[in-house]
Amino acid sequence: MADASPTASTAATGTPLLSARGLGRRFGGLAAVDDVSIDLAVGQIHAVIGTNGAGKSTLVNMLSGELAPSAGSVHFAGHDVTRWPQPRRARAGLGRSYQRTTLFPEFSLAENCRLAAQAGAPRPWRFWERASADRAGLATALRVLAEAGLAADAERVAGTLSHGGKRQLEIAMCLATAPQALLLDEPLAGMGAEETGRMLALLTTLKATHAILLVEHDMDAVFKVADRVTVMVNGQVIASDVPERIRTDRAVQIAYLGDEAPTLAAGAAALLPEGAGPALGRPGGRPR
Amino acid sequence: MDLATFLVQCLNAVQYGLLLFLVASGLTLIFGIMGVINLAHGSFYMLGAYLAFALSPIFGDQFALRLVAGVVLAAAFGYVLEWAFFSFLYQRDHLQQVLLTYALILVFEELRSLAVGNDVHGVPVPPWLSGSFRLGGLMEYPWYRVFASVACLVVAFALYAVVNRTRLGMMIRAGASNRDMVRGLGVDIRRLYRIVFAGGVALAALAGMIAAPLSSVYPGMGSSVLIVCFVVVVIGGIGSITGALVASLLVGFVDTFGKVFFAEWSGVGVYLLMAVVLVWRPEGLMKRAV
Amino acid sequence: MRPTFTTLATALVATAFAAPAFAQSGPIKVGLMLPYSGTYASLGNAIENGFKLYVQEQGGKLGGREVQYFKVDDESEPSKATDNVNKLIKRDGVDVLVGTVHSGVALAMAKAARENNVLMVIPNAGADAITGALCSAGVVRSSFSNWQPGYAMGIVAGQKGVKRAMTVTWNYAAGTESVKGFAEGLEKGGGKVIKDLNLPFPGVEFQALLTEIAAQKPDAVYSFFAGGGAVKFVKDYAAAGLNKTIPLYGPGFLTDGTLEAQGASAQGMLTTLHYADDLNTPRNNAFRKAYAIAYKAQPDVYSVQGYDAAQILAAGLKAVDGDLSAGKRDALTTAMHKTVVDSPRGKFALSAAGNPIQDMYLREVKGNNNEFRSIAVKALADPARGCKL
Amino acid sequence: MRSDGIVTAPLNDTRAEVGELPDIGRREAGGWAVPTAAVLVLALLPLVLSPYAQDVVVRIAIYAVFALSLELLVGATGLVSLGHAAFLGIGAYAAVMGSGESGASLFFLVPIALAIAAAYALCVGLLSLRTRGVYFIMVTLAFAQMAYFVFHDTKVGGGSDGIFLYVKPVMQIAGTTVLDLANRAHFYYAVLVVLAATYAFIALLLGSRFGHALAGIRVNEQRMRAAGFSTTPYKLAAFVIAGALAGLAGLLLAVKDGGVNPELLSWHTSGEVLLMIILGGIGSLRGAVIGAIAFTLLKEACQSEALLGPLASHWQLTLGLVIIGFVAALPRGLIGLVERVRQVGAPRG
Repeated sequence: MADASPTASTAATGTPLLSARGLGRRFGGLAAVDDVSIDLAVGQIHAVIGTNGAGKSTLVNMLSGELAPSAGSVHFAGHDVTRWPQPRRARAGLGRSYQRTTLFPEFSLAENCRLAAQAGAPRPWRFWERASADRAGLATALRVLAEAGLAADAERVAGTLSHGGKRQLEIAMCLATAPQALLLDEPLAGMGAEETGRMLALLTTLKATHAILLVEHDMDAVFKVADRVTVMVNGQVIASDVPERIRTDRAVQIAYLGDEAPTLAAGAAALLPEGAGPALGRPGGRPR
Repeated sequence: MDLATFLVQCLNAVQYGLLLFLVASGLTLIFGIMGVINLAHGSFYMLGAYLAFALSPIFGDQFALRLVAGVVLAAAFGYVLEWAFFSFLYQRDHLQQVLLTYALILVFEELRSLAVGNDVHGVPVPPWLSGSFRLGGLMEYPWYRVFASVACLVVAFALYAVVNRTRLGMMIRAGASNRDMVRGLGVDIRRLYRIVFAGGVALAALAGMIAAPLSSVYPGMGSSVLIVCFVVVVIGGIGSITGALVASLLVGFVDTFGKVFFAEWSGVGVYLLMAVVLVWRPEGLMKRAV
Repeated sequence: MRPTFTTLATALVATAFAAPAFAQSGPIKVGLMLPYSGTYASLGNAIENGFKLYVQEQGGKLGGREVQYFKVDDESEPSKATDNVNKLIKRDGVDVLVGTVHSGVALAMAKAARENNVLMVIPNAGADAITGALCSAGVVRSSFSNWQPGYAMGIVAGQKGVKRAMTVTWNYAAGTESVKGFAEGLEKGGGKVIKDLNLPFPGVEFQALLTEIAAQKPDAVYSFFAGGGAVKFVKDYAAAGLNKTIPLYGPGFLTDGTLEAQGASAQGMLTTLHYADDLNTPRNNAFRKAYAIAYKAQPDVYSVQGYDAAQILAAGLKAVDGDLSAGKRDALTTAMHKTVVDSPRGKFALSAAGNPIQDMYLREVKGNNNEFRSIAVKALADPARGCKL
Repeated sequence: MRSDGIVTAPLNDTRAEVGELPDIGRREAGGWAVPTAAVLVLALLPLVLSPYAQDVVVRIAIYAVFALSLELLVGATGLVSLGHAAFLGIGAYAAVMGSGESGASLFFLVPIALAIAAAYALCVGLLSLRTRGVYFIMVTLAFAQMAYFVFHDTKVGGGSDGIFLYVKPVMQIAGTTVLDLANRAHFYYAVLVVLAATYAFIALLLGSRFGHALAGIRVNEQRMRAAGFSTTPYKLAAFVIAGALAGLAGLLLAVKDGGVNPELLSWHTSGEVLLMIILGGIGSLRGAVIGAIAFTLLKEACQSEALLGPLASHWQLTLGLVIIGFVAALPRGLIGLVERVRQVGAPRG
């Protein structure tokens, strides 16, 4: 049970684009993530749920390369990327968004995305060229903004966006780097109903062309869009399966609600306040 | 050099290193816990030395009393300073901290010169420590230096005990590794800061008071110590007492033997040491992996 | 908004520093560039007092003209020296520069004085080069060259039969020059320096060096330190018990103005300098009396140097009746070089390079005084190496 | 780095058409007009200024170049260095030692000064950029101190008295001297040109992709890495460029003073240049220039007996208190003040 059986998913949708095997990470004595294996494939939204401190964000950080795993390996698009630093993985097509919004508030939306796109073709030495003359970059920026439904606000300064808008911009910036796989850390955190709707629609359109990992607290949303759900508790995978069977999985219900659980979806959603973030490894918060 | 000389030099190195440690430990704690870079820390060393000078006529031969009084005064001063000045720095970025504490140095130096002038003053060694003993065939070694080393060691151990055995120490360690966590624990962070800062000032001042009879007191004695302490903190790893101790001793040895073997280049030695450590362990020798 | 600020600022600069027109009549403008802040502040004041004392004795006039003072704090900061000296030369348009204590600053001043053809009298800074390689007719010194006290002490050590000596000093020019002088004097007496020890300025961690001295067991040690360093070194030396077996020599600065702090550890030390407080000559006694009355303080060697700086200047101005015009320039400088200064330290003449040819006194520390013992070297002239004058 | 927040540039208004997007590189309102005007004013000043006043302007201009180089590091990249004086000093020493007894051509000296300063910056950068925040500040300080001791203690650079520049450098083209820095006017305009060029160069740099990447790193390095930027090379490049420009300022300073002294590398110099840029206003090139002016004048004021009487001899006290008050009250510097005034004057949508 504790071992997620990837074969199930791979059978469903071709070979996995990203596959992690036996990932583990210890902080001092405490194991934040322990022997987790997970697969992402194009055409599939793979949701990871779990209580606070279950190690979800730590897992994302290890997949994106922000955190070196103490054990296990990560393969992406046929390469062993376990030792690759984050920027290299990103350039290879592994994009991520952060749970805590991390934008460049003083730049325009378009500039936020253009900058992200620039990573693909930096050409930093051409200091005589104004960045605003980076046509290719701007084109990409406007395209992804359109995809994220922000085309109208291209000129706006990011800092002035609504919370939901910022979350959308996060996704747009991810897309600007032309990723094959998206690691989304609670993209719905703190969103209103209608904003959530828009975001979910976006995700479902994206999944056709991207492999998506979705870490999320909002159970309704998860069960609406996910093709596969992995449940983590105390850094370990206790279940990984299609949503229907997760719904009814005893172990999961006990883990979440103790015994005599009604249906998880409503209960868990009620039990877990929206935007409640895991305590471990806050991404974006830089250590000092 | 022969063995005897070598041993004596080692003794010198340790003695210098321990004194450095006293100043640097306060600095590293303040860095580690409040994340404040304090250029004015050297001034606290100077404060201690001048306190020793000012208090010696009052307490006469009551050396121990003099030390205690000095430490208390310094701690009080630190407590007030934190409340009046440094508590406003935590929310500022490092750049502003640098400038504000840099300005503080200027102010302290001038206040010093207004208060006691720019002359050099000696500070008497307590009679019961004034003697010295023969060291091999070479030279005499003053008891006071022995006392200084022992005192530093005692303080070092006391500090170690406080940090590793007490509840305050637990909070300090937690604070050094993860500030948010301490807030999470529902600790009155402001009070913790105030105490730690006062402690840091007291440590530096104590070092100054212990050093005063050896070094006498003179203008600008603070800033020369300060930069070496930075090196110590960088080598040892911010927030780590053990690291500060190890680094201080290392610096002590490099400095001592540098003077003997490469007189002209001795000034550069400690910085080369730092460079090596940076290549090898950028986070410092004792930095916990967080 | 912004352009107005920028222009306003520049305009401010412009008006703030517009240079006054040079005047031949009217008062003589004397620029005092001395340390008024920081470690050397007390020296700066002593020098200024000495200088002004002499001018007052002349009824406030030099060469028949009133004296107007301009002051700049040189901060003992060589990297700012050029800017500071330009305030006096270009902003205030002074006729004469007087300064300073710090050798590095004095070197920059001398350079500026040469380039702008301004007279300069140096009341302390001992850098050999000023009256050596960089000497010039318009620049004279009323104090000493670092070489002089060192050399004199070397002679004394030689006479005392020192064969193997060691030297200790900071890694800076004044120290190394003084040490060179000592070595030269010692070799005259058949001794030699077996090892030069030094440490970064202004470090005061001497134990390693003391241990090295103890290990080498020389006949004597010559050290050059000032201020806090001097105090600490003398104390550490005594604390290490070395003073019992190995005499510690040095230039007067090792024990001048620091005895209170050095206390017992300095007792009996021998130093050489061109002045001793208790020099029992009518001239010195008169000077000390006048100084004490004028400033309610005891004069020291620095006051004397300031006092003599004024004397040298006076001699020059007298020769040309205070006429500073270019035509009289040579007459003025020659007079300054030719004058025999009746100084509290004893009469002295100036060398061609403009450095005092003066007696060097051997002094011994008794209590809180440097007591005169004997004349170490009579009429000692600096070799002025590299000077074309 | 906790540099987020301070360095927020004024938000550009959104008048630009699509495609001509708001450009954080051009962080100054009014674009090139103001700097150009300032340069013209400076170019005309010698007509009205006394020689001394000209020297003061030159001095300020050189410090402005120095401050601009640091602004690239602190303001644009968010790297707070407390050791920038080292590069100034090294550039100065390179110039003086390069010209030796007989003087040398600027065609030789300028590249030398730039190259040596840049080389040292590269070494220091490689090591110090392995650290961040408080560490970075201390490490840069320590390495500057190391350079200080090399020049102060050893024979390398003439020891504590420094070295004189005996013959000021010239620039000859086809045998004819086109630029002789011994000549006041020549030097004045040479410095002016360097200042203008440095300003233009950095402004261009900040407007380029490179500059935008630096801005991104300053605001949120984590995000930049996630987007696929290897940030260290960018920071290193900024560090080296800043060092080289500081070296250029050093060369000018050496020529102006006719010599160098180790105190040029002392950490107080590093502290003062930091003061300049924060006085003027971090995150703005103009701020750096204004800061250089303001700081020089402020210090003059603190030291003038006319203004403060006996307190003048304790000018460090006044200066220290003024700085504390200033940083506390105006964290965004004079530029920030100007902006505030403007926003009050004409509130923008």
